[in-house]
Amino acid sequence: AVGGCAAGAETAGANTVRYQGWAGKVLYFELAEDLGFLGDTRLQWIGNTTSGPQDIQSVVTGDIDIGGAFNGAILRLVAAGAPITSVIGYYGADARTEAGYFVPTGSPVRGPRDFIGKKVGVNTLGAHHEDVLAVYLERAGLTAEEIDSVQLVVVPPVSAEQALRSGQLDVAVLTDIHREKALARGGIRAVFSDYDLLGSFSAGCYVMRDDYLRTRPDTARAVVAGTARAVRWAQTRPRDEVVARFARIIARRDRNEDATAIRYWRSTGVAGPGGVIADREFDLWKERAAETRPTLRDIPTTRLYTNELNPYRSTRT
Amino acid sequence: MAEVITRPKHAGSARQAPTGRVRQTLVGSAGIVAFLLLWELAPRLGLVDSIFLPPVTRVGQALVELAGTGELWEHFGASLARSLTGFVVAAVIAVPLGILIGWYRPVHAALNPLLELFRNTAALALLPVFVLLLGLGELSKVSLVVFACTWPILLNTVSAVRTVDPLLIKSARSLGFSPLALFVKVVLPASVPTIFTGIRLAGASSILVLIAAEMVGAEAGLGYLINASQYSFLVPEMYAGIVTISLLGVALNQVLVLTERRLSRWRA
Amino acid sequence: MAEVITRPKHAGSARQAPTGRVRQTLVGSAGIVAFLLLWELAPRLGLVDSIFLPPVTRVGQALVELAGTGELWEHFGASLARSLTGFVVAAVIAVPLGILIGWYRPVHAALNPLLELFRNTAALALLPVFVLLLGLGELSKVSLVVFACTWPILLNTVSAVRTVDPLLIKSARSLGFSPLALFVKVVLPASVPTIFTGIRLAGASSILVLIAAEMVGAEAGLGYLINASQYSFLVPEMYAGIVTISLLGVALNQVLVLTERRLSRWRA
Amino acid sequence: MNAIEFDDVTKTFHPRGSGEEVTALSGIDLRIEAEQLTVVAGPSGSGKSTMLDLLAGLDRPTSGEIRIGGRPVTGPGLDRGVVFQQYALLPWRSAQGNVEFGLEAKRVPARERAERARHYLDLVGLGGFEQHYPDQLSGGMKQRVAIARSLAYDPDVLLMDEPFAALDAQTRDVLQEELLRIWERTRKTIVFITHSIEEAVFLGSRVAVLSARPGTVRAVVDVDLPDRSSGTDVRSTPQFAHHRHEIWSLLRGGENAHGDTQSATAHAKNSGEVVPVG
Amino acid sequence: MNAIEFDDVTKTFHPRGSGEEVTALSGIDLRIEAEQLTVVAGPSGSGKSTMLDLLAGLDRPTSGEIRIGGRPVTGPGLDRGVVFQQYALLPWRSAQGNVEFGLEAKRVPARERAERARHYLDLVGLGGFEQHYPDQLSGGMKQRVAIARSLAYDPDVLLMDEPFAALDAQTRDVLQEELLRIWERTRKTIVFITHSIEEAVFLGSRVAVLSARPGTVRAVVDVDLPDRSSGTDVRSTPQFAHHRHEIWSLLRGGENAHGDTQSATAHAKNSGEVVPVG
Ligand SMILES: Nc1ncnc2c1ncn2[C@@H]1O[C@H](COP(=O)(O)OP(=O)(O)OP(=O)(O)O)[C@@H](O)[C@H]1O
Ligand SMILES: Nc1ncnc2c1ncn2[C@@H]1O[C@H](COP(=O)(O)OP(=O)(O)OP(=O)(O)O)[C@@H](O)[C@H]1O
Ligand SMILES: O=C([O-])O
Ligand SMILES: [Mg+2]
Ligand SMILES: [Mg+2]
Repeated sequence: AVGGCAAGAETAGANTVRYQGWAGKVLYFELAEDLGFLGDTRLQWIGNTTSGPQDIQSVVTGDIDIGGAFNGAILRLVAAGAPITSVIGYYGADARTEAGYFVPTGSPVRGPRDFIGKKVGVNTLGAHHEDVLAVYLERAGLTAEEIDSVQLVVVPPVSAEQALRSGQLDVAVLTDIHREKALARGGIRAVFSDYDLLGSFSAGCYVMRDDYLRTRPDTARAVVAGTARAVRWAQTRPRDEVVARFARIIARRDRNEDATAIRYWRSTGVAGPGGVIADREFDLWKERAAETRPTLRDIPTTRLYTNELNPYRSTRT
Repeated sequence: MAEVITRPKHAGSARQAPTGRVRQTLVGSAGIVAFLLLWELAPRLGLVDSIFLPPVTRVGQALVELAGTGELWEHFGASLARSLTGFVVAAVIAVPLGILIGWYRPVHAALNPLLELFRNTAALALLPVFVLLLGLGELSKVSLVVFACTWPILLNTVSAVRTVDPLLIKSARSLGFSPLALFVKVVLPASVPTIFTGIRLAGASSILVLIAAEMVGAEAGLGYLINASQYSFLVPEMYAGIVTISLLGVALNQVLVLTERRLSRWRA
Repeated sequence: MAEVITRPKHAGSARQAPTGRVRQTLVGSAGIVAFLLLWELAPRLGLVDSIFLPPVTRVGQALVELAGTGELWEHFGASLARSLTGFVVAAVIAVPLGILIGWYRPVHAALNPLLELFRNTAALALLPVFVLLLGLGELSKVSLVVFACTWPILLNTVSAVRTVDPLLIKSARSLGFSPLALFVKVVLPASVPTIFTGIRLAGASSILVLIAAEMVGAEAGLGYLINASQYSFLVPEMYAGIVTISLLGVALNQVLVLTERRLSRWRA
Repeated sequence: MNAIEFDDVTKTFHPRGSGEEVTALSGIDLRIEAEQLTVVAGPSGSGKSTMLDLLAGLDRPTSGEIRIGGRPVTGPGLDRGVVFQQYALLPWRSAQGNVEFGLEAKRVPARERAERARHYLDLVGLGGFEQHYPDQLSGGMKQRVAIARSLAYDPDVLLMDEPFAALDAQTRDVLQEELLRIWERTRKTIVFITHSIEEAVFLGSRVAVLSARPGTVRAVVDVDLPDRSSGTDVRSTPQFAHHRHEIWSLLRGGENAHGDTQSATAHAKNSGEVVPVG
Repeated sequence: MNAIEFDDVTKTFHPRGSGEEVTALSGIDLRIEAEQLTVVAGPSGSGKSTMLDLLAGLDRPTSGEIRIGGRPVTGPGLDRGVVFQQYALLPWRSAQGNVEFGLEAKRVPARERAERARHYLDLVGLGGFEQHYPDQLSGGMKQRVAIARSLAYDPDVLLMDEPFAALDAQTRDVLQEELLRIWERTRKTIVFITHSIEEAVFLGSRVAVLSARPGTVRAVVDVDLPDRSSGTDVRSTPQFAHHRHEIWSLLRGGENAHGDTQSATAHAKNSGEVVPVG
């Protein structure tokens, strides 16, 4: 990018890794730093983001060195020619952490065909909720036009429940705190969830720029390895200990954010130990993304990611 | 006695010869052509990354494709409908209200500071409020446009009414017109040019804030197209959306300028 | 011969008596007070959901708390710095460029259509482009402000220079001034009022687009405060941010109006 | 008939914020004959426009009474038409539209309005310019439209407040001749306000001269000139010079008219007031 | 000395877009004596302003030559100062600043500029108004500032293009008297353009009368009046009436001056052109 590379690469030291945070959330490299897994590699927070696609785009423009998004979004960016590689998985779905597609209890929406022409609220465009829905509808045999007729509406997660209950949305995707709070209030039901549809799977990865991996391999390795250990730590420690640790980190970092959401954390959702990536996690979305970008079909899945920096790669079976 | 001969002023603005107009069009396109050329060459010569700024021909191709599938018209239509609805509603509210406020001095004195406050409130800062209070649907988007368009129209209308030439009013009164007739025949038409300045400012605002509104919680519209394309890394499509918005802006402005000119043909 | 006695015009605008000014302030605040009362009572009486529109006292409390922790000043300072930087850079670019374009007819003819296109391009539509090309840092945010501020200043400057009273130029030429002196002593000062109209429009724009820019990838600023509060459902804090932006807008406008008045004290 | 009587008329203003009182007119007694063209001349600030506002019914005397044809003036009326110094044309209406404007107040039917407007525009020499807007007309032409409007309105009394003051010298001469021609043809009662001595002498059958503020009637002069509306150069005749000098002396200050060589500038300076001259 | 000579001067314009040619001045031969106040009078469009533009060096003759003190005019020069009809004051400068403006062109040092400006403002009766902006001054006062500016500039030749045309009758009279007084004191060579006969007679020692377009010199009249700058009513004297009539006849059209009763309006209509009169 014209100014992107100039936007701070020089100001950051060789062992500094820049990233964007999420309000009210603790990222795994933040956890790694807190746990002391990063050694002398330093993290530099440059601000918050509210969407994965925006985050990885900033990696490409050189504003940050590591950023994460849904694997489908990564595929699209790579297909557009972006020189990035996925280095570790960081979120996904499992029995305790799932994205539910909710409707009011009395809604006529019960199965895939009922989505035709409906308004569905998602957190961001071009991401997880959109593609999971597409897979759901595709598997039920809906045509491309029928799938296109579903209208996606971007809704801040805090407003999604309210929008659903007031009838502004037919369907709302709810996760984490918002899902649990809404369920507690009752009057809504899930039509399906990503976990129902696909089982346990990692859905998103952190990516880094290829030139960064080439020119600063040691820093890259240090941060990915530390992050992997942090994921593993969260995968294996009791839920309450993880939440307590997260809460302490949030309290200490003083970013004026709301710390309540973190209490609703249930699990990492990450399938591979320490975030090791599997082919299937990209293949699932490839066909969908290739509809608008046929060149994707020519890119071998193994070129999209590397487990090379992940100390748990050998643990993988 | 010597005669005093004055040419009517408009006689001076004689129509230009056709060759002159062709030449003018050529010169006028020079800037545009240079800009397009730069846009084409900068990515091709590697001055900027073509992932983020594709050559203009690539963007043109995306525009043609979007137009071909009908997608472009859908978004265009959605944006146009919202922008026009909001704009018209604002005009319908603000013009009579502005006349009222401008005509009655005490009302103006009481409301002016509040109006200044609203006028200086960046409409986009209220986007979350409109979404919270009015929901995600058309209502909140159109309301934001209404809000943004109301202030320039309202304040220009107020000032228009307040600055009607007192001599015209005196002269109409001397002819024995009733207050209502005075209002309809003098105050209103005298205010049209100033009101129109507000209307043109509002036209530009309507598009500006709509784009932002459509980036949040829309399912169609040019703002949505840009945002969705960006997040799906369909960069040429994103630029196609931006170009369309520019053209929409130019067109809307042109329509308002022409309307204004029609309404003030009496100006020399 | 009878004498012709004219009062200097300004003698008419005699200063108001102090009691008059107090009364005027009271009347002027009536609208504001009524608005605040409505804001307080509507949620308390259940006319609107107080979750989405908390009473104004609750918002005031949030504002005081935010100010107390210093958080508000941090965001306020960040926004002000960006808005002013962008605004000043735009003025520094646009005024000389506008003078150049306005002074040389062929340059104007060649560039005018391009300028019209840019002016009618909603700045916010370019937000993704600025982020793509200039990254997430200060550069892209300030650049967006620069873009938004440039056009009103540029186009007003061009038109100011083009409409300088030809008689003034003729008169200065008859006194034997050099072209440069003519420019500095006549064209420039004659253009100030029109340029300032553009500067005031730009001031409003600078805040409007900044809010949107800060909603994407910022770590501070009032836009960020509003957005982050919304995402965390801290509704009173969100309104506190909005109120702060309004006040910033009013203050900036006031500064520009006063500057303008200072610079054109010569106007009757 | 429509003779106009000012009966001990006084008008006092209380300008906002100053607290002081300004007496514009003080005890005006004046009879203006019907069907005459009477000129009211006086220095600036002597209350000429105030007199006209009262006569038009746009304002009320502080004391005293104004009667037209014996009936007191209480407000604007269809019997009077006013021509102001600054034309007061509606810029968004054509010449035709402006003349019709006055007729709309009288609820004249549309067809008749159009006919009458065309007729009176013709009368003031603007045939062919019906569709021109004020901005497309010269100052003299605009003033003709204003005159046509007042004539078409067909009032018994025509009030004109320095209608030619903003025009250049030659246009003014032309319009003065035309006004005389029109007056001779229509024999309206015309009250014409001016502060030009030339104009007063040339137009007036009678000239009422006001004193400086507060305005009082200093004298009423009868003017007797050879036929003014023909093409002869009446302004170069000895009679004209005589009347000119008579009014000049009255305006200079009555008794000390001759030998007072004090210039206007010097006077303003000596008076102590900061009142610019010019 | 600084006598001005027009030697067979012709000026032709080619208005943009029309393709036609307009001859504004045709073969002007005229000698204007040094230290005289010479008036150029003529109908509108007779090329008076064009003459002045050429004289000021703001434009060049199509053929012929203009000489001042024997040297041809090639551009604007410090030896000439111009006063325009519409004041041409810089609205953002005070009266003082406007007078200093001319001196800046001459690179007069700042202190001397301020002094000279005050002196000349005093001379034109504006002492005390130095710090007023043009918008705070009446039309007459503005024109005084413009005159002060030209005087302070101290040119040998003062060119004035209908400087009083936009003023009301009385202000004009006052300023005419002051101009005479100043001229008598300074004895500058003044070229004064007007289309008012009154003004031409009152001001001019010599009056050059131009014909209608294309402008040619129809005659040069010597005016002889009793002392004009005193407080007497010179405009009411027989000499004045005589010169008035003489120039009136010349402007009316030379040979057929008498008995031509065609009014201006009628003339414009008959000429077939759509040229509004007024
Ligand atoms: N509405 C008003 N409020 C206060 N004072 C006024 C008002 N109208 C007129 N005056 C004062 O009354 C006096 C007479 O004013 P008027 O306009 O009648 O004079 P005039 O003879 O028409 O002068 P001019 O020749 O300059 O038009 C002036 O001193 C003026 O300041
Ligand atoms: N720049 C120009 N381009 C074309 N024609 C011009 C130009 N300047 C003057 N003329 C024409 O030359 C003729 C003389 O114009 P000029 O202004 O000298 O007349 P004038 O005697 O000063 O008239 P007035 O009394 O109305 O000021 C007119 O016909 C006018 O239209
Ligand atoms: O933000 C997501 O990557 O879904
Ligand atoms: Mg008056
Ligand atoms: Mg001229």
